[in-house]
Amino acid sequence: MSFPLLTATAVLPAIGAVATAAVPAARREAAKWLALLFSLGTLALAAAVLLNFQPGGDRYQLTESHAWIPAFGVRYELGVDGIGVAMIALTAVIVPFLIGAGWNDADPREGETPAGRRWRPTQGFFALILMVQAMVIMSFAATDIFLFYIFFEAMLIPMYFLIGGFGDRAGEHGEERQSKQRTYAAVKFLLYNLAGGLIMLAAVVGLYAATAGQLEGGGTFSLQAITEARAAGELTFAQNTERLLFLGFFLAFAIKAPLWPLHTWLPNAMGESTAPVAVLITAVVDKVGTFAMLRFCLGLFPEASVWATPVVLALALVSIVYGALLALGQRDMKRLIAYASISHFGFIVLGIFAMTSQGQSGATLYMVNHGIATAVLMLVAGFLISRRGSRLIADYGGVQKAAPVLAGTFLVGGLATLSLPGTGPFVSEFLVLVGTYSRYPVAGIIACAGIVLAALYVLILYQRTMTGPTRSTTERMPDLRPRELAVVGPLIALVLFLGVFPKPLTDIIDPAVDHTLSDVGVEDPAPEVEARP
Amino acid sequence: MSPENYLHLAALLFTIGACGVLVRRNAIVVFMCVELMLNAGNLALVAFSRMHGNLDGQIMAFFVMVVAAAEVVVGLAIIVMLYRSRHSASVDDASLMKL
Amino acid sequence: MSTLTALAAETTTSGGEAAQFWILAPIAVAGGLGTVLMRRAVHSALCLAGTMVILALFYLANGAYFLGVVQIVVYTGAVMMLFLFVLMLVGVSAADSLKETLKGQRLLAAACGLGLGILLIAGIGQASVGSFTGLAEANADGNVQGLASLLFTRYVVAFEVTGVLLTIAAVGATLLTHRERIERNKTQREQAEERVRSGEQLPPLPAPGVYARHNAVDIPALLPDGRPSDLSVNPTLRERGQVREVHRQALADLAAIERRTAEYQGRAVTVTPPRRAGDAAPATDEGNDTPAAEGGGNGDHGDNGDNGRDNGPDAAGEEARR
Amino acid sequence: MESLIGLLLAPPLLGAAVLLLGGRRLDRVGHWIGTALAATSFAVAVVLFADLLGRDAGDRTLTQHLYSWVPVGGFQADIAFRLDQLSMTFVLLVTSVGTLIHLYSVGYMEHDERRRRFFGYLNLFLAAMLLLVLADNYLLLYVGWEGVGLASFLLIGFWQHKPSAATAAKKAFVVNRVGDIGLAIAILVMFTTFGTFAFGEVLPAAADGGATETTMTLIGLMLLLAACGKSAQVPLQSWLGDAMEGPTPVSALIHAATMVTAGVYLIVRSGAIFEAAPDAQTAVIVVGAVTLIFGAIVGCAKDDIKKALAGSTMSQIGYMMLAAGLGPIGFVFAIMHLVTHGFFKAGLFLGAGSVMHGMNDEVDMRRYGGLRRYMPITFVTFGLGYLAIIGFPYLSGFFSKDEIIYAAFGRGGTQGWILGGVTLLGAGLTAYYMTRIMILTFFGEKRWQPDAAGHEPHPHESPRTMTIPMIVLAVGSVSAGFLFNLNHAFVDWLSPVTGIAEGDSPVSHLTVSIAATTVMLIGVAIAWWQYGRRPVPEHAPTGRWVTRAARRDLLQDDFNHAAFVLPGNYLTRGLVYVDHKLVDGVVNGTAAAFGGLSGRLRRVQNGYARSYAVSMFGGAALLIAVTLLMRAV
Repeated sequence: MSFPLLTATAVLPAIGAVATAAVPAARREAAKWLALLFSLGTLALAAAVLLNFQPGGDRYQLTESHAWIPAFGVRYELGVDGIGVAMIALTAVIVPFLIGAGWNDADPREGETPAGRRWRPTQGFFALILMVQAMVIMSFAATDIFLFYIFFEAMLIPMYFLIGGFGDRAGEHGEERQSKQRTYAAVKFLLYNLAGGLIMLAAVVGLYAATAGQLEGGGTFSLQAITEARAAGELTFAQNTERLLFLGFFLAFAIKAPLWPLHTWLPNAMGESTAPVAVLITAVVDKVGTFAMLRFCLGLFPEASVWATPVVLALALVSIVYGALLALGQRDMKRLIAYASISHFGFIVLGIFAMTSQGQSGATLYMVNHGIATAVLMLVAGFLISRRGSRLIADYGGVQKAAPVLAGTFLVGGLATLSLPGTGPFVSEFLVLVGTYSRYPVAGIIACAGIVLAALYVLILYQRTMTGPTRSTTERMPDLRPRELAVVGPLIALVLFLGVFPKPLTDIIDPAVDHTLSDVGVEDPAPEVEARP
Repeated sequence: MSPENYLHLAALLFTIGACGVLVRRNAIVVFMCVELMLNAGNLALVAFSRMHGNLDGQIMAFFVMVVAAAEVVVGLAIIVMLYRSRHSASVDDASLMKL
Repeated sequence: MSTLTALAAETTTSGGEAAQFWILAPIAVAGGLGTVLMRRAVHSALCLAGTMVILALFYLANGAYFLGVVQIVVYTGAVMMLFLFVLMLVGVSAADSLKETLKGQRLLAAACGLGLGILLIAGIGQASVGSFTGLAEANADGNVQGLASLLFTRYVVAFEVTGVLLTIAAVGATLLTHRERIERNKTQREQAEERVRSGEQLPPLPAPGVYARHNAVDIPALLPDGRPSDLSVNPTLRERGQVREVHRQALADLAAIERRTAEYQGRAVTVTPPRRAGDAAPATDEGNDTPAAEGGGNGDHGDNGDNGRDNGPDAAGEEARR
Repeated sequence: MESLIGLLLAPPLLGAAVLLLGGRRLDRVGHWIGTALAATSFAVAVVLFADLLGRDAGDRTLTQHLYSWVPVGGFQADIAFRLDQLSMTFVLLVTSVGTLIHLYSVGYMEHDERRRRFFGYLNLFLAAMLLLVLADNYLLLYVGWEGVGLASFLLIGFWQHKPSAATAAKKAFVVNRVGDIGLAIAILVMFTTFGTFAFGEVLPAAADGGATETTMTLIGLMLLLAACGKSAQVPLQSWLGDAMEGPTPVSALIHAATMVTAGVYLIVRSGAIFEAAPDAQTAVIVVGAVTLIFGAIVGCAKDDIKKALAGSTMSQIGYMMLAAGLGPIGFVFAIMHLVTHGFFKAGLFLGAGSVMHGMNDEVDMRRYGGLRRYMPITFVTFGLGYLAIIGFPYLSGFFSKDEIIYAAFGRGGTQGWILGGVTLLGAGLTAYYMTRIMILTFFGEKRWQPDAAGHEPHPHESPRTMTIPMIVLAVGSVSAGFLFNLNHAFVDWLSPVTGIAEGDSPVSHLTVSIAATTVMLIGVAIAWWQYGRRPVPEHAPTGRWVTRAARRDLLQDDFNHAAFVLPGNYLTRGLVYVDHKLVDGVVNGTAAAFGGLSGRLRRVQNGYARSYAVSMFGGAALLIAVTLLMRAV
């Protein structure tokens, strides 16, 4: 029995959450440092996971398995493949920066006096973020479907409070209206995801029933057990059963991801919450959806996945183009970034369901890169918003003159978002395109439209906010503070590094993708002409 | 004389009691109507006992009585409490069950 | 009684039992209806008691001697008396208005009752209710012995549990009705200070009765201007609508005294016979019920109470000035 | 020697990093750091050039494999460089002109407080451009391709406080992106077809003819689309004119000498693919010919000196594209014209910058006039560039352009005559608009106007840092063509890479030269007739519809606006509405329906115990009814 590394990685932030929440109201700063410390500890553990993972080794590594609810075959089973490692690493990397970025976001506002000794918004904010992190890591590590489901759903609760409880300061519409919209966004987020989760629960139960009827040892929720049983022919699903179960899982993930037309909660949620929370949503929590498509939808229901591919690809393409077009039409910069994310999630889903190794590796890389790139853009946007107190693009202009570093980081974030070569997202986007084109040429070409539209919405955003003559409101805008620079700088370095040298990641991801593809039983299409070297 | 007569009578009394519960507003009267319903049930049990020729029905009726007695004790105590705090024994003095 | 028991003991039903049933059953039904329809709770309780006694007879007729006796002793004797005690404790609104306040409640209740009755009777009709087997065999060792042997063998657990239930009920009832004193009693000084601070009623409440001609507690005292003081009667009586009106003659006497005094002192007559709410009604016992029965009793008295309270501080103030 | 290739890239990359991240501390020396690093790169290029010259003609391809970049399954992208004669030519052009323009910028940007950043961007551009021409595979080329686009974006929008500059920068990037899609799709098709996108594998495979012609045509057309975007060819030409909002050194380096010619590089580099796709080749020729005339017409009508020169650039690149489309007959001459054009157009732009420098940044040529006496060096260098571009005999333009015209005739048949005619017409137009610029700027009377702030211009010669690059470039403009044609040096140098072919031209070299010179003289004469004889009106005459359209860039923006921007705006707005009302509306509607329903149902819960009792009894009755019914059934 070796050290349960994965459990430790997931539990440490949870402990951190409890510890942070327990800090007395007056010791706000201590709570922040404590949260940062725990998130850095998690980062260290995640690094240990990364180092202990052998790319060429078993499919699932660092596994842990204990009986949990024997009556229903529920086990506490953890294990990571290359994809899971990448996602855990992403989560562990992002969260410390979010804590740094949101350092003062949840402090009591000017004029607000603490309502009592128990009133501790700062502590709550950081505790909730750490809680979400713990649950997300658990979802990435769980190989028992029931275990996964629990954390998949449970993370809604802290997210709900993060969205509904903490917003930008002094918006353009006044505090009351903003709080109303925030509540609306939080409820919408919760309802959407709960609806998806309930459908998934039905599918989870259905899956158990299907396995219980066929396997000798009774029903099981273990991903590995089911995959192996299917491979050995001990377990077969009727065609309709498999399709229904697939739809149940897929719908939940498509809401979380989010895929058109189930996307409308994302702009609200990202628009109303503070920038770090918005990043948490799009960069970390939503990734559970696409990750789960790759791991569960494809792993459990290969035939149904192939059956659903045309529709899913169509939805992904619509998401790409539709999200980008809507991003163009936004007046609120956070909503713009949210719609851009919808477009990017379209790319990720496209890559997953293209069923090629390039597509799926690209999609996995895309999840990582999109997380980091959006974090840069969104966090800088958050810094900008905190200076002016407005999310409307039209309220800015000429920031570049007053705050060149802020503008520069914003531009880098934007360029990464539009997948400029040299930044991480380019590699992943191109891999997705290659993977898609080699099997579905038309889809690949339509997806290319996303490239141009991305350039349009990013550059229009940059032009309207950063360039032009300075205004009275932006004239004296302070440039990035050291804390903010310390948050954005490493993220930018990471984006550039992954753009120039993504090999360490692809080496980890590749074998996992190959396993997934062999689960589904497809191979990469061979080139038409054998090139002579 | 067939058991049906007793059963019909029990049914009739039960229905009357039920209507009373629904119609009356004085908590005590409502309570009395509940008692009437219980008694109707007891009558049916006793009749069944005779019908089947064993005493289980009577045992059941006995338990009903005991429980009814307990219920009366607690119920009346509650009514007294209610009256003390609200100065009324009307069951719909206020829509108390609504938040 | 012995004939009845003898009848019931037979395995076949006799014509006597049928006669008994057809005589008593309508009375039982009438009692049930009375319970529901009587306006006064006391009457309802009496009707119910009657029904219960008849049911006890039916128990006896059905060979349930023990239950029959228990029904009379415990149910009719103890439980119904408990009801009556509580009624005396609580029953201020002695009569229930039969006016329905909830929209459609009566209709729904009727529909429910009718539906339930029809269904029950249909159910009985559908069930294969045979004839009586008779309890001769079961009651061979005596009804009480038979019950006891069952109760202490097969149903012993349930019996013990009901015992526990009864104990809990008794303790619960004591607990519910017992008022826990959370804070210490107020001292007289504190009470006095509180009363002054609230400024509602500083002096003692006025005593009932008019000019010592009556000392009955149900007659309100008259204020200097001739109006009856509501503070002078017990509020419970007022709630019940059992307050006696001041007799017209007394008021006329008062007015006459005032007039004579005025004439004697040689000043203008200021006091006119005061108007009263109850002027039109005869001041008799029967008449006292009327306002309460109209359902507006509470409200009317409440208004009067307010007047009285309004007068209170004035009077107190005057007294203080003197 | 191979390891030196990476060293070409390193200095400008380092420079960009240091200058952009260095902060204010480097403000005082930043420009010199940038220039020195560019010069270092040039020095490395010269060393490598000498090394290549020392090798056999067939052994002049150096490759350097740095590391594996994106290895995913069959998809193997490497960071690898390839230095052959073609890339070497570009490297020399880019580093030499680049260094000169760095030097020029030291003077030109002297008063700009953000000069350090400007040099950072310039270095970034150099690095990206070198990456573009040194890449060993299409994907790495794509990195450079977008990299120069980024640098171009940053430099066009360098004066960000001007909304017009910011808009122009955005426009350039977006239009370029449209072209970039072409390159992306071309790579996708290549990978699907050949399983690779390295030059060394794709090009031989394309030459083998393994793939269908449709595939090759698709690749070719997509590469052409990319080239159109980068090289401002019709239909993606609209950004170049606006790009003149950038500082003039930028216009000289990026939008005249180097970046915009990347399209030509791409097509020449992919020669094997186009050889296998004749239809795509024809498309290249058509695009080149159309742009040649289009740019020239625009150049004739503009009063803004930089925009007139931008039109000229488009037109000249049209020449190169046309030549590149002709296949091996034209490849070498396309590149030769590219290099000579790089020299003289850069010189012309620097001259224009020098003029603007002296004239308070005035760009309207109608407010110049008679400047030759105030700026003698500028006048001479600009004049030499002018002579070179119009193809004055034995100056560089003469050689390269005549060869292209000759190759165009060599296409043979009707096509040959048409193309020959178009190229000749282009030569005439070039002479016309260049003469017009020359006369308006340096001859005639003073038409100076005070600027917006009321300052009278005091034209003066520019500082040494600016004149030296101009002189060097003028020398290059004059001598390059002659040197290249000495012993067919340039043809021999390049042909091992690009191949060479002789067309069956219906006309001789001499005829072409005479015809071209004649047409050129006619153009000059007409321009002198219009502008040299009488004073130039201060405000442009309304002119005929052609002139008016040409002033508006032949309505290209109006077309784009009507065809893409407006529908796009409506589409976007419509979709926002749809998203809010329809997609979200369905959800909100469902929510509202449930809310309404529960609002109704809530009334049932009125809080009266007796109402609840009714429902309980009703429920009980219902249960009994159901039980009875079940039994009855």
